[in-house]
Amino acid sequence: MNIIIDLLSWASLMAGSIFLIIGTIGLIRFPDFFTRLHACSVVDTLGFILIMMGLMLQAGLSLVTVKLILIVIFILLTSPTAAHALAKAALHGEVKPLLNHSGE
Amino acid sequence: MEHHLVLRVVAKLLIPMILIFALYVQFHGDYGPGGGFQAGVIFASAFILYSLIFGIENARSVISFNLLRILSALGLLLYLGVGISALIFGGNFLDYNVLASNPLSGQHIGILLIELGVGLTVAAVMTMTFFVFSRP
Amino acid sequence: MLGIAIIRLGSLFAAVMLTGIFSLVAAGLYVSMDAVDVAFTEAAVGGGIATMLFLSTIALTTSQEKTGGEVSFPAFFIVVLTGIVLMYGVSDIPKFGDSQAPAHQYLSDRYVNQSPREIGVPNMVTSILASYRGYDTMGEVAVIFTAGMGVLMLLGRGFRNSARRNSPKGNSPEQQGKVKL
Amino acid sequence: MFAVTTIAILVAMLFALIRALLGPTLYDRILAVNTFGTITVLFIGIFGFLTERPEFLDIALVYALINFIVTIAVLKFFEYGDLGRGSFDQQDSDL
Repeated sequence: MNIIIDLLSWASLMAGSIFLIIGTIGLIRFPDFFTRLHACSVVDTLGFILIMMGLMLQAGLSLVTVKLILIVIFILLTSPTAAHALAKAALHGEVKPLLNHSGE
Repeated sequence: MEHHLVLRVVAKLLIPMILIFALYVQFHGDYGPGGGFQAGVIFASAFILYSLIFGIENARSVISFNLLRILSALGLLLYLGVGISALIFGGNFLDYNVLASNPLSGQHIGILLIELGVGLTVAAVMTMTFFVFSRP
Repeated sequence: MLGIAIIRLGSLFAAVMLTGIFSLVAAGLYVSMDAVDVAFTEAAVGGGIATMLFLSTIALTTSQEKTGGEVSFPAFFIVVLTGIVLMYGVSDIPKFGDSQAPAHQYLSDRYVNQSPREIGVPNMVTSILASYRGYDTMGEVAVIFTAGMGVLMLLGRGFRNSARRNSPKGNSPEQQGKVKL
Repeated sequence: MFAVTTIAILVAMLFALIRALLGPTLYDRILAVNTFGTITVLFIGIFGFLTERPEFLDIALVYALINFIVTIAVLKFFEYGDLGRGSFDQQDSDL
């Protein structure tokens, strides 16, 4: 039983790390602001939730898990809101999306 | 920020959580990390978030400027008052052992009151500074 | 490296953003050194409040750094000399976690051993700050209070009747919005 | 296991830092700071488990909170030019 939980948490931690790295590589490599915002959402949702799930499996049922759940709820509320406000402000500002209709 | 509907709704959800968390930090400072100073800052940041999203005039109608001034002085006075009450009960200045029948609970009460004073002063001064700095 | 970038940037907005990141990194360092309370304070104050106060200061003043005149060489020399002296002084400070350091000889022994019995509060930082160092903390609170009063005296002139001063214009969009609401 | 994740988080922090230093527009920098804050929350959580002192999670919670407030403050500053503007003065078009 213990081994199963360890394996599960290991898998979710690894998957979360991979998503984290992928998201931040996208943050560097993508060409304009809005696509970078898109890449960041991978970090904020998938990477974050997977790593936190791994930690929760490790912690078991305790106060730590409650705090972790609180953090996850907090991030899930704030991070899309911040991204939304950011995109809106950028669109109001001078940044225009890099549109490519020709398909290159 | 009239048209930021998402922000307003999320802020309405978040601000009570932040205030509860600040109270937790304030009174849990004996057991975990935290204490008066940090709790005061978190408290102030809740008010700052409110005034960012709903406008500083509304924030000032929630918590008026005179109240902030009174609170900031009240925190320091609470601190001093604990010290002087220790004097009255027959100990040294800021010696909490005499505040209750046994020294340990006396220390507990003293530390709790003092952290409360620190938190009040810090929260009031931070909010006041923000109001003054970013007046429209 | 981050500090150099902060100095070199002409645009003050970007410098403020980098200052926020810098204080996050500093708090991470404190966490790895086990100084939980310091990291807590750094996260809350350095990352949050200080950034916001910087921003509102920029709003009150200008957003671009003024490029100064020519470099004064005596001043530069003095700064470099002081830096070298300070570096020399750092080599005399005991190593991090050294058990032979002067502060660990008798004081922290007493705190670590006696604090649970004398104070009865599990978090030792709180007990030291609030009980053993009560006078110092009182001084800090007084300093914060005085600083707030100083800011109020410098910037808060006419703050209370600013709303009344703005209102006779009547035609401002604020007034219209207020009526609508 | 935790060590591998910590290394991944540190690499991700480095990437976000590079974006914050490069950042052609200011919004890129804000985005990088926001992402950096999220990754820092993760880092503190992982580090608490690595050193087996899970009370670090309080700090992580404060980070998440402060990060959000700073992002909103910076955005409001860039959009309106100051922080104290009320909610009454918006006449421009909604999206």
